[in-house]
Amino acid sequence: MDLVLDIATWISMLIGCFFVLITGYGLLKFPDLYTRIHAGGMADTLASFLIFGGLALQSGFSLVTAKLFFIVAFLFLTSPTATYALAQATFVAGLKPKLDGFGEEADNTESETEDGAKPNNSESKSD
Amino acid sequence: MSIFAVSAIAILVSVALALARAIMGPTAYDRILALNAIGTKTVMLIAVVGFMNGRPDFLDLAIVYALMNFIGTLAVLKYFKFGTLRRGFSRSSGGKS
Amino acid sequence: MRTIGLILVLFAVWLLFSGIYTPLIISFGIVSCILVGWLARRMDVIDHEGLPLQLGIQIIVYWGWLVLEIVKANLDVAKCVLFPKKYLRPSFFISRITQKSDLGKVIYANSITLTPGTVTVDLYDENILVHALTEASAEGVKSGEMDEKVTKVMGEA
Amino acid sequence: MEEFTTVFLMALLVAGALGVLYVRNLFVATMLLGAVSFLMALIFIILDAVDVAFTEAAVGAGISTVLFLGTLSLVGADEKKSRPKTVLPLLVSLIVGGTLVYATFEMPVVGSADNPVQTSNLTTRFIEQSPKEIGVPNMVTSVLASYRGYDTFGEVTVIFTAGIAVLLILRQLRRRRDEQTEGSSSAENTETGVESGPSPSIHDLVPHVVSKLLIPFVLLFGLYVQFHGDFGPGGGFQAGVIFAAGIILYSLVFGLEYAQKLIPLWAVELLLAVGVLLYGGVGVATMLYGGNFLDYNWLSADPVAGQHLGILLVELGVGITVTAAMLAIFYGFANRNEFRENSGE
Repeated sequence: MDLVLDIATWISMLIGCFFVLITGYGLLKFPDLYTRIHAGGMADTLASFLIFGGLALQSGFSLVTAKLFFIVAFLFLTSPTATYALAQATFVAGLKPKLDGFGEEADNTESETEDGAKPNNSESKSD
Repeated sequence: MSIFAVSAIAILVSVALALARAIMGPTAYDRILALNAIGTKTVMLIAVVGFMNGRPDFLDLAIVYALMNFIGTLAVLKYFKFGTLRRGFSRSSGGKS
Repeated sequence: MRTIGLILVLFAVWLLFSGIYTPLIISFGIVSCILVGWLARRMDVIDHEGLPLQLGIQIIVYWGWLVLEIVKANLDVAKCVLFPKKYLRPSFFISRITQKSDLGKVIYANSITLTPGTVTVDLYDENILVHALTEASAEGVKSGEMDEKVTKVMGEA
Repeated sequence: MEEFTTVFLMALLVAGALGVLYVRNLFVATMLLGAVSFLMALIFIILDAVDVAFTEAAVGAGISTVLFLGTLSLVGADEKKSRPKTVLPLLVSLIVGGTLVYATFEMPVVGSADNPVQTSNLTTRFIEQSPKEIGVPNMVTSVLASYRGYDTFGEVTVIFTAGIAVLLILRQLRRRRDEQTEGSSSAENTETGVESGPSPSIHDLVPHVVSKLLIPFVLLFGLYVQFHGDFGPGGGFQAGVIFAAGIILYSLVFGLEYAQKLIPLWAVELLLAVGVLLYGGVGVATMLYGGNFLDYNWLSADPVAGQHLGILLVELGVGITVTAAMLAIFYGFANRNEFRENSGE
């Protein structure tokens, strides 16, 4: 039984480590801020889930497990919020993303977003 | 070599990569992002080290880190957006006028 | 009413955290919970958003589904990081959202952000501005599956 | 393994510190300092100094970043052009640094058995006697609050003084600001009222709603740390910072005026004093019972129970003062900033 748990911990945490490393690598490698946000956000989701899951397997059923669960829940609540605040602030600051995506569709939406964001942007400046 | 040690090293390497991004920039937002990522990884690292040393009461610390990371990021972004810490995100008093 | 609910939830959390069940510490816990409840009441953070008990069991089912999505999306992004030339196709697009309440909108926006490959950049009125890393992840949001699920959880379908 | 981690972290620390030095934008420097603080606390953790790491995490990485930002919004984020560099400062720092490095060669090896820390009478005495004398599992707390109660009292006084100083310096400006904006902002506040609640701007919905959910738990966590300082890492200092952080989060998200309505400035001033008075009062009480200043044994018939009670009250005093001081400093800077904004308009 212990062996099974240990192996599960190993697998879970190794995969978690893999994703953590990918996160760091992505943070360095991606071309612009918007894409880096994706990379940075990864560490908060699956990687934390796997690593804390692995730890929870080791701790057995105790209050420690509850605390681990709270940390994961806390991360799941705060990390997208921080990411959103970051992305939104970036957008308001007017940083242009590098798009080499869907051709004309991307151009379309981009002009649309500018229409949508401009008035609000000026509103926030005025008060 | 336990799995904890392996993961600790992996997370450390990742922290180093994120720190490189924080120092390189180029924009301030990149640095905030990197800082936030460092914070999250630190939370994981603390938990892992706590288990490595057999002292799971380190988890309280991990929670404090997660909390401070969140508040710090919000404060930085707010400063950037409005140039002041006074106003709420809601901008409720005066935003409507 | 909700204040009492909050105090009870807080106390449960306290018991889970504390692990020390002497009368002294438990009474400190009760005092702390009441103090926090009182402060929270003064802060006016206790309402259907601050303590969303009305979501009930459905939100847990939704989280289960969300975790699966996250796993899938993570693999996607990992591919992207390793072979950016082949997969990386960043795009910006606006999607409509169908939730009416603020809480529903926030849950949806955060779900999009939590799923790697898509990040909510802006949320205003009925629109949500999303930055997607790949075509596949963009399609995932555009298809509206997640949107439907959140609306259902919120009971606004 | 442990050595590798420590060395690795040290290298990162140096890299971060050099980054702080070379960055011209003070704002970026502040953020890098936050990262350095995170790394520093990690080193403390690896050295098994949990309480120190706790403080570093709460104060260094969290609150001080916020306070630095408050200062920066006051003075601007661009570093002034420095004067042409002279050789003398470099020489001095090189000599001092070199001496310190040389001194470390004489230092005993960390963790070795013949280390003076290990062989000192005081250490063995604390380790052997403190469970019997104080009966608190966390030895750091018993040393901090009981054996070295005087020192901690001094620390609390320092924090108290800092809070008072900030209030005194910024009060003058605050008063002027109040007169200035009496008509406009406060009238509007009463109109909106706390009861009706702040309505979130459409763009900031996400942080708003999530913070609403989190704040009670943050506050509760602060209190949890306060009351469990006897058993695990934590205590008054950390708890005060965390509790203040909860209020600051509220202020960040909802706006300073709401936070000031929740805990008005007069209450902060009062609490600032109450904490120190509580600490000192315990000391005086022990004297009245016939013991020395801060000799908790006299608080109760059973010395151990007395110690327990004394530590509890003292820690509470520390927590209250720290919370109030953090809030006072935060209010001071955030308010002052508003003043400048108004006068600029």
